[in-house]
Amino acid sequence: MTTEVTTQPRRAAQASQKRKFMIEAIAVIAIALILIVLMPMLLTGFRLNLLGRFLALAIVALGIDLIWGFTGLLSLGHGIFFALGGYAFAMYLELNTLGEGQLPEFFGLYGVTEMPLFWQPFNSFPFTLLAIFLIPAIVAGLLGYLVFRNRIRGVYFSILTQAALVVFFNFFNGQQKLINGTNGLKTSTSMFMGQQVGSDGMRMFFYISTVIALIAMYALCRWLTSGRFGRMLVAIRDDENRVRFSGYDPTAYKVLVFAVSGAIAGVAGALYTVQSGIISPQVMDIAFSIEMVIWVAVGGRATLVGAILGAVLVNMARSLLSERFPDVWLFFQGALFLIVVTALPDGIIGWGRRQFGSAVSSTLGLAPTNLPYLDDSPEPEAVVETPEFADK
Amino acid sequence: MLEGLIGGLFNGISIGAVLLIVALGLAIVFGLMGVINLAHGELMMFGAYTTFVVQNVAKSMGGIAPEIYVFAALPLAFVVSALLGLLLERTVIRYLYGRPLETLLATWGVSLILIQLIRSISWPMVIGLVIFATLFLIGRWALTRYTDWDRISQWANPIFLGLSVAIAAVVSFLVQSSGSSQFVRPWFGAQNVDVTPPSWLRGGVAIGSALQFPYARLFIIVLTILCLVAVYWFLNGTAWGLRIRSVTQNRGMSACLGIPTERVDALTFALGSGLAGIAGFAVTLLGSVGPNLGGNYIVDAFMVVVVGGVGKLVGSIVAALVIGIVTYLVGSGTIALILPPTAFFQPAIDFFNFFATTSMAKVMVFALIIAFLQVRPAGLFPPKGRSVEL
Amino acid sequence: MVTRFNRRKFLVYGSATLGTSMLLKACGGTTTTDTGEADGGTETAAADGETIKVGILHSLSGTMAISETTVVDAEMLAIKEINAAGGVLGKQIEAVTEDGASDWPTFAEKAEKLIDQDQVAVVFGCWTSASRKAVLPVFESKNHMLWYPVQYEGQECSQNIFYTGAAPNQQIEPAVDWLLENKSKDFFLVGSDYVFPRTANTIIKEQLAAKGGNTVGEDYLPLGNTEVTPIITKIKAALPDGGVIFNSLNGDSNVAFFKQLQGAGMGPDQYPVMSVSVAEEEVRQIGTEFLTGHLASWNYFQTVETPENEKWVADFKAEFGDDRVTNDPMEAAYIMVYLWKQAVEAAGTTDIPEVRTAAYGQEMAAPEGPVTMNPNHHLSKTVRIGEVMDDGMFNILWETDGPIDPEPWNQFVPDTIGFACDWSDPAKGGKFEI
Amino acid sequence: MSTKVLDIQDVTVSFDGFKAINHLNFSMDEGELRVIIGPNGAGKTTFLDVITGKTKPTEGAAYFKGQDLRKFKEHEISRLGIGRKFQTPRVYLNLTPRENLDLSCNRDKNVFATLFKKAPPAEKRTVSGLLETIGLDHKADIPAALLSHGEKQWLEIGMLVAQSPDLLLVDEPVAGLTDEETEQTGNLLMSLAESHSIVVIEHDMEFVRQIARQVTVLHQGSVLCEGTMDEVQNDPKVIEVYLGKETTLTPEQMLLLRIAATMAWADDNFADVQQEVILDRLSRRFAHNPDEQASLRDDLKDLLAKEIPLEELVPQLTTPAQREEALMLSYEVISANQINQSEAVVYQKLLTMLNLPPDTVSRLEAAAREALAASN
Repeated sequence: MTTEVTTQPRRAAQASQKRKFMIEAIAVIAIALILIVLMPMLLTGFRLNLLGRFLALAIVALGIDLIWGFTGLLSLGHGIFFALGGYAFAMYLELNTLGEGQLPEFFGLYGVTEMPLFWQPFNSFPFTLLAIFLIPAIVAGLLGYLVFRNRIRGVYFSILTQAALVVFFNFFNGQQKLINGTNGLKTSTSMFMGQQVGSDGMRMFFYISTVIALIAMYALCRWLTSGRFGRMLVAIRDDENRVRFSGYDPTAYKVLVFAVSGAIAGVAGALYTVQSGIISPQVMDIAFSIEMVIWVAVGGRATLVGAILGAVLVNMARSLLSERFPDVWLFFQGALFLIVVTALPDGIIGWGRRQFGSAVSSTLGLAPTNLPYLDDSPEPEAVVETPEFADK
Repeated sequence: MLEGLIGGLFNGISIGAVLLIVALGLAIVFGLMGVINLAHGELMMFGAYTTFVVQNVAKSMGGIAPEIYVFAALPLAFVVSALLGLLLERTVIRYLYGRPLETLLATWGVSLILIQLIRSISWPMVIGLVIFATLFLIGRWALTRYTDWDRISQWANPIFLGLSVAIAAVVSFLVQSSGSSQFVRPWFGAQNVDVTPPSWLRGGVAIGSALQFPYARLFIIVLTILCLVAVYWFLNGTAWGLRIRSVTQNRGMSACLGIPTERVDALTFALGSGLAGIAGFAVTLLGSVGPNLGGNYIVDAFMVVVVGGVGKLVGSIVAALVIGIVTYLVGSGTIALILPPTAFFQPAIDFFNFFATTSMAKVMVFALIIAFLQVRPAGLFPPKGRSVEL
Repeated sequence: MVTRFNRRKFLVYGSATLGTSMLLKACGGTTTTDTGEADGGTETAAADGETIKVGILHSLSGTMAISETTVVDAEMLAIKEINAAGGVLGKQIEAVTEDGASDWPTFAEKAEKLIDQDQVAVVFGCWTSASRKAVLPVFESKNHMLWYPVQYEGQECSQNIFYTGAAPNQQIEPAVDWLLENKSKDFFLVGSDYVFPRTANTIIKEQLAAKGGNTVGEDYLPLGNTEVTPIITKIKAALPDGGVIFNSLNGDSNVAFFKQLQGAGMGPDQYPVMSVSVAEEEVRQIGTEFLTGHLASWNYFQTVETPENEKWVADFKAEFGDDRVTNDPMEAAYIMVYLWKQAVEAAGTTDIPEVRTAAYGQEMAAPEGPVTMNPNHHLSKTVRIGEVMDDGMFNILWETDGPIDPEPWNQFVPDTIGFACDWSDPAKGGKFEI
Repeated sequence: MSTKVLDIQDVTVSFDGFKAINHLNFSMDEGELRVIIGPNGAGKTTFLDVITGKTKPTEGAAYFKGQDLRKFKEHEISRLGIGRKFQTPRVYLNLTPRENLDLSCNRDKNVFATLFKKAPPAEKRTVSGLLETIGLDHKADIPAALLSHGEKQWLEIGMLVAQSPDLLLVDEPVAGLTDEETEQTGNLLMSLAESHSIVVIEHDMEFVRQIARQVTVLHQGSVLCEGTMDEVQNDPKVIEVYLGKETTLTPEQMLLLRIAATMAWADDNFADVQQEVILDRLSRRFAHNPDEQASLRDDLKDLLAKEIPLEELVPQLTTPAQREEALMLSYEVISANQINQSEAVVYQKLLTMLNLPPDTVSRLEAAAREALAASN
């Protein structure tokens, strides 16, 4: 870490900030245009659909980045929120396809003759739209409140979210009669706005929706992480006690940011579901939720672009690698975890910044960036502390 | 009624004993070193596969060997897993001390590699690995000795790594395509393998008319107790145990006092891993042995550690037994049976019957754990003192 | 053509420096694949038209890999044999294998890839019902064809799938009848917590109710769970004096279940277990010590005495090693390749609609005995009940006189009584009232 | 009588039976600057924990301006007007000093206010002013992780002031600072004391002397005595506590022991005979009767440290006598068994670092050889 002291006056810094914002906005719009206009021309339907799914996964990566990269809470349970969003949308589609008074087909298999109560509201599209955000947010908020209230954090939080994931998996998997258990809900033959979800037109629609949602979520996260609130998140990550003794209640902040992160995952789940054609308890597999974390780590935590980049790249690699060498994928993925943790803690973005950062920013006329992802505990005293509740 | 009670207690304890023996190594590694070892399950798997290999050797020897192979398998499972753990600690974990979240991710990566390793390990692959290791290590050694290593390490390291991998991969590929099918076949493959306990562990001792305690369960309970005693003795009665405890308390001070902390770390991790090996051996008596063996146990084991509180063995013991008994009572529907079948209790009975399947019992147990943590956020036996309170 | 060269180079470098080049390839791949060229990575793909590509879609990794890899072996053996005998329509068959990774959305993704990108003529694949249900919409929306080799719960009859495993009336129902007659009237149902056991048990309960048996209890274990103590307690409480345990557990749980059943002192004389997911391969993994005397119901056992079976078992062992065994899903997978080949040859083309029509009525002398493809896309098959012997093989206790016709819509479940399926008649289709 | 700003009434805090604070009574007036001293484990930090709500008293109560602090959570106590600086500097490393101060300065600490409201210009001015006060205006926009230890300490004090509390609790503000920085910190605290009530916990007696008007001495969880610095220093109870009989080892002994042990470890082989020499010489040197010698030997034996770099140890030897002693002991240790290559190298290093005249060295070496011969 080089100490690059910038002594420039504040005004220049502000100008640089403004300019940075402009450049960023232009870049986002340019990328959106490339994704929406150029990609469909370049890619086959199959590949475009894949890209759409990856972008949906990139949205969940944004959520993970918010809670982990910025706030320092490693959630291994985002599969829950992803699934909740997916199920909410799939339930609506299932009902939307049916005629008046009909029941979804699978109910017949288990001898259910009356629609369970909780299915009823999903007849309404506005409700579903809200539910995609709100149900994951509420579940996350509640879980977060119960956990954070007791100052359970660090690895304890991770383990508990993982356990919650297992529980939700068991619940969804076991409740055949309510939500079709292991089989999950299919969406590709369902109707949406008068068209089949799996049809080419609808796919294009969902692809574009995903791009737009991604940009919207990016903007949301950008807004959250800049300004005082964002600094607060970083402060909580750096030193929660200090935050508390400065008069803030970190629990409220953490609950809010966890809920937002859950809602983002819910949106991702809904968009992923319609593009992959099925939502099943499998998305609450332990491995899947840990993978989400590694996307963020590969891209570079605490950088929103990194989260998106990581999600898309890792999934692309997975898709292609497992097509060609199915055996190798696990080795590759395992190695990825190791490399990111040991050799590339700042991910691709951090590495890129270190290599080319100054060159890029000087071309763009920006102040040099010097923001390595500093370790949670760079102080030698803090390194020996016991991990859990311990905090000297 | 009494029989039911004893039976229930025994079954709960036997579930708890399995949880405990699985969680024991985890509790040591987590409690003493602050390392979240998600590869613990895979270390168990290696213990189980060691048992499988020992069993096959015993079977081929014939005679009395298949009846007593467990006594060879047990220490070997310990040793194999401990060595693997040692390797893991030396190559990965030691760079990550004090960063539990990083250890969590890294060990998850390790677990993926281990799972795929056990699936696809074969002679060509072993040859490849050995070639890689030799080339890389010898090359590095030669370079460091005869060149100005510091100057060239920047570019030489990756090149050397790439070169060794490439040569190893090519050789391994050539062997793969030229060898006889028997030779190139994976050793274990993706299938589950069959580990059969010796006949004396297969039956059960009958008590009364309706009760039978399976020998395998009794054996595991005894094994768990022995492990506990051994661990307790090791930590509290030996010089190395003292060192481990002192490093846990204060690493910096211990180092100043001449305790080789690195060796202590390696030893502790190896001990935890070895216990995973023993747990792996134990579960072969009950369940299947396959590449995915570890994943079935790891989350439950972590729950035990969390509920028990970090760094206290007694916490883990109590937590494992309580979780075991609750799981059993809920899962087998005993609670619903105990309640008197009157109208007053009917809602409660319906409620418990809803949870009286193995899947739903897990849901219930987790809800209880969350509720418990509201009261005791630091577990049953939280470490006390100024330094640990927020 | 530039892209071809790059692809090659990538393969070479790929093995050396996996990390980065894979990522590069990923980027390269996505932008160039729409040339529609062969993507199988094999030599023969070069000259288009000389081979017929077929897709093999099973889990090569994940929990289901254990079972599904054996089926892949059987399919590859059939393809190899067909190729050695001159191929189909004078062309060699080229298999494109994809890994479903035990993950249902991945199955759907890979199915789409096989159809759109590799342009395969047919897909052989899937094991779990969930994976089949996941790919079903893909095959239906693209009007493509899947051959599915595993016994399943029925209640489905898609125009785009051919089912070569047993429907419930070709496995579960005869087994229940046989048990009622020969063992006991009291049944405890144990299954893994997913769709096949749940549906199978629904059928069994209806059947028992109709035929005078009792369902004394049922319980489900999460996939992969090995703690079966609570279930064993429940069985003991529900069947204090013995009775039949009808077992549709899958994979790992079976091992734990049988090991601990024996530990609890519940032997086959008092508590015979009838399994519908335990075949020769599983017997090996569980250990014969725990299984001897227990029962299984299948259409095929390795011990079936037909000349076709003797030849097949010998060929299989020659190919994959002496210690390998054959079982029902493998046999179903093996014959489905042949049945498809027959249909293609009868149709004279690989075009899906023609092949589909030509498949109806195709007969074959299979290892399990004669089989016939019905217009309801299921096979007529012989049903057998076997008892596990010390050597891990099955002693066939009973078998039907001839092949039983399949009933995809179950005739015990109230919702589907009186329904059938016939795709040869457009008026009838997938579900019509008789 | 005016309300006390802080009033601790008969507070006890016990961890598993161990009483970190034992029936402590303490009070201070508005505007007072109070220094609390006491040996390690006296309960100083726990005392602050009780005030800030980090630890709840097992018995007794703490009042801030008449409000019972037991009823509040940490962040609420902070909002009441109590600010705390930790022992090690606790600042947000990934934020810049400006952002650090901005967060502390924020008046409305509610989640949604933080999210939606912009910082008012008045707060921005306060932050700029503070940056100047703590001398970090030229480093205001780099991550705080890049600041020096002293700068971090100052930043944390700045954050404390930004909160504009009525009572400041400052835990060891000058630990690890240079003399100059220490003095500046003292001045800073003095100037703050004009408008705030302050409690300072400190070890550094020089520093205490600089700032203290009123001193409280804690020992084993209760107040030992209170008074001005001079009163306290001459109080026999305090002397006893500070020079207490419990610890038999002095820093000087420790230093010698460590140097000797490092020499013995030089060849990675700590021979028994080397240990014998160290224990023998040191116990005889520092204890006078056989009983004391034996007990000292036991104490020493547990402390044979492995290789602490000589670079850290040697500069701590202040007097020539100590240096000579260290040299002689080291020579004895390495000559106790065969001197080998690596031991010789380390010994040469020690020699250069000690920088003793050559004739002294040879004299000491001779003496050492004699001593060894005598003991054999």
